[in-house]
Amino acid sequence: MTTKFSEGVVAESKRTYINKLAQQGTRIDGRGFDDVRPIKITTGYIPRAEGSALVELGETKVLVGIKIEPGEPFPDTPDMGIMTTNVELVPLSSPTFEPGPPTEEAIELARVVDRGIRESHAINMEKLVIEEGEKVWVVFIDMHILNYSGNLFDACGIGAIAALATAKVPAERHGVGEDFPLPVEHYPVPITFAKIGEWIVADPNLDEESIASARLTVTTNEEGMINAMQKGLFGTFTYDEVKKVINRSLDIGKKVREIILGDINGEEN
Amino acid sequence: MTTKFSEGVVAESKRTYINKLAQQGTRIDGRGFDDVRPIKITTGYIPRAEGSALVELGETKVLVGIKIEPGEPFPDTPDMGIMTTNVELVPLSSPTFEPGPPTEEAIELARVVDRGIRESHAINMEKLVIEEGEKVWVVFIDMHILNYSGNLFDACGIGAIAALATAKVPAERHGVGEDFPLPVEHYPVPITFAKIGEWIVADPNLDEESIASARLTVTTNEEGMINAMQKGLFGTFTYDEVKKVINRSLDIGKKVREIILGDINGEEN
Amino acid sequence: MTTKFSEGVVAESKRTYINKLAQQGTRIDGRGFDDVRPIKITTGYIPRAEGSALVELGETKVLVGIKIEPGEPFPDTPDMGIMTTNVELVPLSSPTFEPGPPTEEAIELARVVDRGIRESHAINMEKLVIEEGEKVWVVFIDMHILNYSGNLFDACGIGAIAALATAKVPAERHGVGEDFPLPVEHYPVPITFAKIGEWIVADPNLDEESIASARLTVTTNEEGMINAMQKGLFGTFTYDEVKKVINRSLDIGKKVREIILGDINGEEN
Amino acid sequence: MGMKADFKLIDDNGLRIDGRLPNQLRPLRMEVGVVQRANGSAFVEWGGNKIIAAVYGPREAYPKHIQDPNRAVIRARYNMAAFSVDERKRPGPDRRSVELSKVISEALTSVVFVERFPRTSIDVYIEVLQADAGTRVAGITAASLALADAGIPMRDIIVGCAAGKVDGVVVLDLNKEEDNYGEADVPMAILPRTGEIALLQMDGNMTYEELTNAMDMAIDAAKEIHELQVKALKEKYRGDEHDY
Amino acid sequence: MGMKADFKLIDDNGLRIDGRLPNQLRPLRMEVGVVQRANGSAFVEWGGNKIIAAVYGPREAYPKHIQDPNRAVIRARYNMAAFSVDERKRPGPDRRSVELSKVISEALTSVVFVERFPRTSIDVYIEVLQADAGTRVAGITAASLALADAGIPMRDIIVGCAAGKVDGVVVLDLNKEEDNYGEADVPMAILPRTGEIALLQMDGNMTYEELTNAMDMAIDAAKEIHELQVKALKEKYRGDEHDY
Amino acid sequence: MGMKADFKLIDDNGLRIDGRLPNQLRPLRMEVGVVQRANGSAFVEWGGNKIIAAVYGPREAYPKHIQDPNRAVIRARYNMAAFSVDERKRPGPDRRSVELSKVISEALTSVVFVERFPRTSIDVYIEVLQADAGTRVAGITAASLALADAGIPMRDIIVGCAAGKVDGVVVLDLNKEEDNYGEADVPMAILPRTGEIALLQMDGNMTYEELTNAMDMAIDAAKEIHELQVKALKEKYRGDEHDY
Repeated sequence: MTTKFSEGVVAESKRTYINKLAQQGTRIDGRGFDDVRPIKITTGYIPRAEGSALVELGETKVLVGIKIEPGEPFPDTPDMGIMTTNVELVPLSSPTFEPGPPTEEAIELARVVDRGIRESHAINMEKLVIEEGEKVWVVFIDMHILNYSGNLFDACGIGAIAALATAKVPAERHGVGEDFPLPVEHYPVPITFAKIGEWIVADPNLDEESIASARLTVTTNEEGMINAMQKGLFGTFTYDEVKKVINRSLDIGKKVREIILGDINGEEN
Repeated sequence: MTTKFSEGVVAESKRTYINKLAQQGTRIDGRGFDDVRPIKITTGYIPRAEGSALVELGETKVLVGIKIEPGEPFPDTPDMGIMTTNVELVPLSSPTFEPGPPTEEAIELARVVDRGIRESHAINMEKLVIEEGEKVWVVFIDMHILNYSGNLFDACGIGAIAALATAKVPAERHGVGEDFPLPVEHYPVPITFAKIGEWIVADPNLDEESIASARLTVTTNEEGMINAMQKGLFGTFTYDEVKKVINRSLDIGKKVREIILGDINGEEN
Repeated sequence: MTTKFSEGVVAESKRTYINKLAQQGTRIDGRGFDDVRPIKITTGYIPRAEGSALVELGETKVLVGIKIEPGEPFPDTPDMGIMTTNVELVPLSSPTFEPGPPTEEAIELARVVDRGIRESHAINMEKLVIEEGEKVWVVFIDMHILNYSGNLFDACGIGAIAALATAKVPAERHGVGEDFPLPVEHYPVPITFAKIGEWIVADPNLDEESIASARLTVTTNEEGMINAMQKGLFGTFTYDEVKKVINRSLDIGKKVREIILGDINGEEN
Repeated sequence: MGMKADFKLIDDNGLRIDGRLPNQLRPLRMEVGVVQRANGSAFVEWGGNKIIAAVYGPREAYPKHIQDPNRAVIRARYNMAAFSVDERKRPGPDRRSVELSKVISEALTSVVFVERFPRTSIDVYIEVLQADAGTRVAGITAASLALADAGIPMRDIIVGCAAGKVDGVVVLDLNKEEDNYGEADVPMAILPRTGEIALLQMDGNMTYEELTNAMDMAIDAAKEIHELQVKALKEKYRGDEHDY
Repeated sequence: MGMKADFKLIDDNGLRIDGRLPNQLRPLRMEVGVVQRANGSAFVEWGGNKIIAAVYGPREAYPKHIQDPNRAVIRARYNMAAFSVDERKRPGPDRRSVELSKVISEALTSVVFVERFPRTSIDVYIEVLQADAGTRVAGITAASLALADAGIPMRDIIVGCAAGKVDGVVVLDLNKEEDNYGEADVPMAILPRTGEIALLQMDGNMTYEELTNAMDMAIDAAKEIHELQVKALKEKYRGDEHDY
Repeated sequence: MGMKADFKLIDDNGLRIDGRLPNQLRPLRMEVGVVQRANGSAFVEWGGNKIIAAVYGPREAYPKHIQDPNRAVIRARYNMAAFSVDERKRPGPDRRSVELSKVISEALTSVVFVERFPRTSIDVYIEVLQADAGTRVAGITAASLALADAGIPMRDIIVGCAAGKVDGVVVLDLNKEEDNYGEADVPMAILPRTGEIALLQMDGNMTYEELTNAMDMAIDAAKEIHELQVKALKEKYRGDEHDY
């Protein structure tokens, strides 16, 4: 319950410096408040998986793999596939992560990504039935952190939708028809903001996260709908701040979605 | 293995005081040696459960909930329902309880309550078969401690039988016939005694438990049969003490059973 | 991850003494480099189990029990029985073993014994099918350490094959035909060597293990085939040493196999 | 969210299945001081929810490695009784309760003067005895009452409240059916004095308009809930009998 | 207790299925000093039970937070080998073994002069190699022998013994079938010198008369068992060969 | 080992199913410095294997009881990503990965000057992102590169390599089909400077001749692999761009 994303004491001087930059409208890595770091997406990185995407968001690096296997449906949804989401904060990716069962941070992260995908109905679950009530496709979204340098929410969310959008259902291998693309119908994108002093910046890097008082992730889809929100950390937001953040997330989400779709299609061509 | 019901060092003066009172035939809260604390039973406290009882035994407070669900019988008893008993010593109820998997105290407590109910054949398990060898009713007895102020054995045992006696089998919801009352045929009641110096008192409160050298729980039913016993703590009893305790438990158990049955019937009217 | 077979600091003087003896071609208990300690095997020690063997290797004592029960085959081997191997380093057997889930030492030990048996095809798994794809015999090999005095690999491996070779498949009890002897067709024997200074000795005792720099177990069968190897500890072997150890293991394994077969047959007569 | 109902959640008169108006709270009852062994406690009955919260601390944080030399660590633990839901819940934390415990801990930390109690923990235990949607906001409402009852210095008493969308209508305080078959849920925790937002989650499908309407509703209702909190605290300190 | 047998447990001559009289013990053999690495150990073969116990300590208690500044902590661990029962038992503690470990620990503590070894633990490991009813009383009998073998100062050597009821008859020392199909079992641990009772459990259905008859029987048999304990200890110290 | 293939693993020309000669390695690519947060790291792509290793330390060993006052403790953790294999692997250690972590830790300890860093741990994390047989030897090859990248003083850079037997032929560096349907696998780790063997396992069925032929092959190939290690290290320190 005690591992923290934020990495202990950042020298007070760094805090002062970041705040001073914010007053001048800029950030420690030169970005504007609404600028996300460079995004690089490599889909199909793990051919053995049904879908995969290696996402670099600045120095943060996440590998998302999709496995799709037949399984039993839940009793109350016999006509729907199943989706399950998991994050591994492997200790390889940060000096602050420890081996062991998922921490509360990993669980929160997985659940927020899950909600964005689930609530936007990104995957058409009704098309994942093999035999109603008996056998459906189970979609496993596994997110493996390879370098933690801030803002895992967005890196994971981007990787998940990119991996899903390029995944194939391995029907042939399981003797139930021909392979087909996983039916992805929406493109939810989470954008995370950090409150630093009086300012709120998008896509916080590691230094910014370490001094942020509050965090807000807003997941929006290509129709401009809001599908998920999650506030974190020990500080608060004013209502006005929340409303502005939601608006900003709609704008930034749109740009990030274009990058994702561009990379996916690039891959396909 | 180390959480203790007894709460560490009680001032030596309290020990002296309790012993002095005992010499005079009385107790720290004014009770006689065979007096149990006031009992208040609220059945039906959790309408969403199939049965429930909130029991107050002095300041000790226990909420017992019964869930009844279809399940597979054990291979060696295809013609019987299943009963399972669990205690949660939630940290809400005492500064000495910690979150985590059941401690040895919780396990012992659950098993002693379980034995009383099981060995008295309180529930007619043969009436809990839906389809022999295939599907039977599983009765879950879950005991949630809400305030720990001594003698959980009796509070849990009282709550369990009260909750069971007012439980309904939810056959309708599961499409296997009409709801019917859980077939409860016996009313086992555990009475717990604590040895303090030379004296043995019934229904020990928290202070008494903290200085007791030995504990003995005796569960008896309405036919005067003994169904379960459990000795605890680091001290010993003489054989003579054990025999007297069994006799006292038959008497006190009878009175407590009348309170339970009165409260249950009160509820039903 | 931290329990160690080696038992902390052995007085430097003991190390010096053992090394000095080695220079003279002998060992702390008077053995030659290739001598194993006296072996005593009592098969059928646990009549309630389907097979069992109590093995004494010097003061090291291991009890192996075999349970055989019907179960489902693995999907990819519908026409084969299943074998599973487990070691309990119970704290009864050594001051350095602690209660709890299997340590990495216990897991390594079980897996090395498992590989010897599995890779030599000691058990004819195809004869353990009850109904193809549906029901096969599952063979549980459980090794319970009763006194740890060095070289558990060999004691466990010897006990496992002795217990298997005398086990019966309890078909009758499960209503699937007549009991029959477990079809054991090969007799793999592990021999373990410890490197002490410049010397390499077979069947190290506790003192030798505590100062060994490297360990090598080689499992060979009655046809002179090598079926498993496992190197351990922080030191290294030269290639030449490895080749010599393999050759020695073939020779010593042959002698040990004769002892095992003698004891097994003695039992049967 | 998002299972399909084969019945209407909002009737032709705009009323909800339990007869409420869109912006109406379910019946709500609070009581303080119900767990004798705790430093502070509270009971909240909110619709079909029955939730009890208790506070222990500030006390020396254990195990030691969680101690913070500069502040108290607030550890909230949200837990559901096995019998609190229709299908028996296995005892012990699941992924949902771990997440909720985290966001509730963070929200409570935002109001407590944690820097006054270095190296301690303030343990907040929330037990859901019966669940009927909205347990996290009912839980945080009970938890902040329990903190107040324990005399923990705070800059405000947090209020939890949720709003959402069902059958296309923005509504306050979803009940169980609305939660199962509705289109969105927005649980919030609010500092009534300043209007600050200490907990905010959302799942579903909403336009910006709908979402802000829902948040408006929850923020409005928070005042009403806060009054009940204050009343419950006053009742205890008037020495009234309790009937929990 | 309480499964129904389709055969008689007591025959027309009043004999039991293994030919014993109601108040007769099963064959019982003990040996001391069987685990070389331990400070003390014992092996008990009692009917079909094969049980080994070993003692380590007094040694510094670990982890530290279990240390008691005033006394030794006795930690008994009752454990069944996977192959000790008809259907393979998954390794590791289950609820039954946790409970038995607790009551055995408490019973052993009642005789050891624990106050002489503050901050230490005395670890008592009981391994059931083959189980045949009455394992806890056989286990405690072995454990107290192992404590004696380890030279732990005690005011008495505890004896375990059970009695019960089968087919309506009070009998001593139930075997496996009697335990499965009988009506009651009363495991006890007794201090032979004073007759004090250190462990007492019961499950089944008995009148007061039956129960006291059963306890009488077990207390009587304890003397016999105690003699075997003393003999086993003497044998070891005469330096006899052991054949375990 | 040992499942039966219904196809030939070695064709009539003595070639393997991926077209290799018996003593030919699969394509092998290495890169150093791929995990920014780590003290050292490396990526190895070897056939279809994609494996990343990172080193943290020497740092104060935690928890404290694992500290060794005389040396650093090397803790390697071999872990497979859930999606790295055909059938999804449940996250978390299984028995196989526990064993591999142990033998890899031991092998790496044999080359590091651990006595220079008492009370510390050197944590080596190996993540298998895609698995294609030979992951442990690829993993140790990456791990030793990562140790070098971290500047940990070592007496040699360990090389992992496996050989085995398929269709009766001794071959180098088994691929997945050969591993599944072959007759033996011999994973090794070698100190290229001295030829010492730091890791050695074997499973299957081999004569002494076959086994030594296989080991000869792996030892020979180790030189080739070592050259690639050295090249990867040099590339990093020439400041080349990386394309991982």
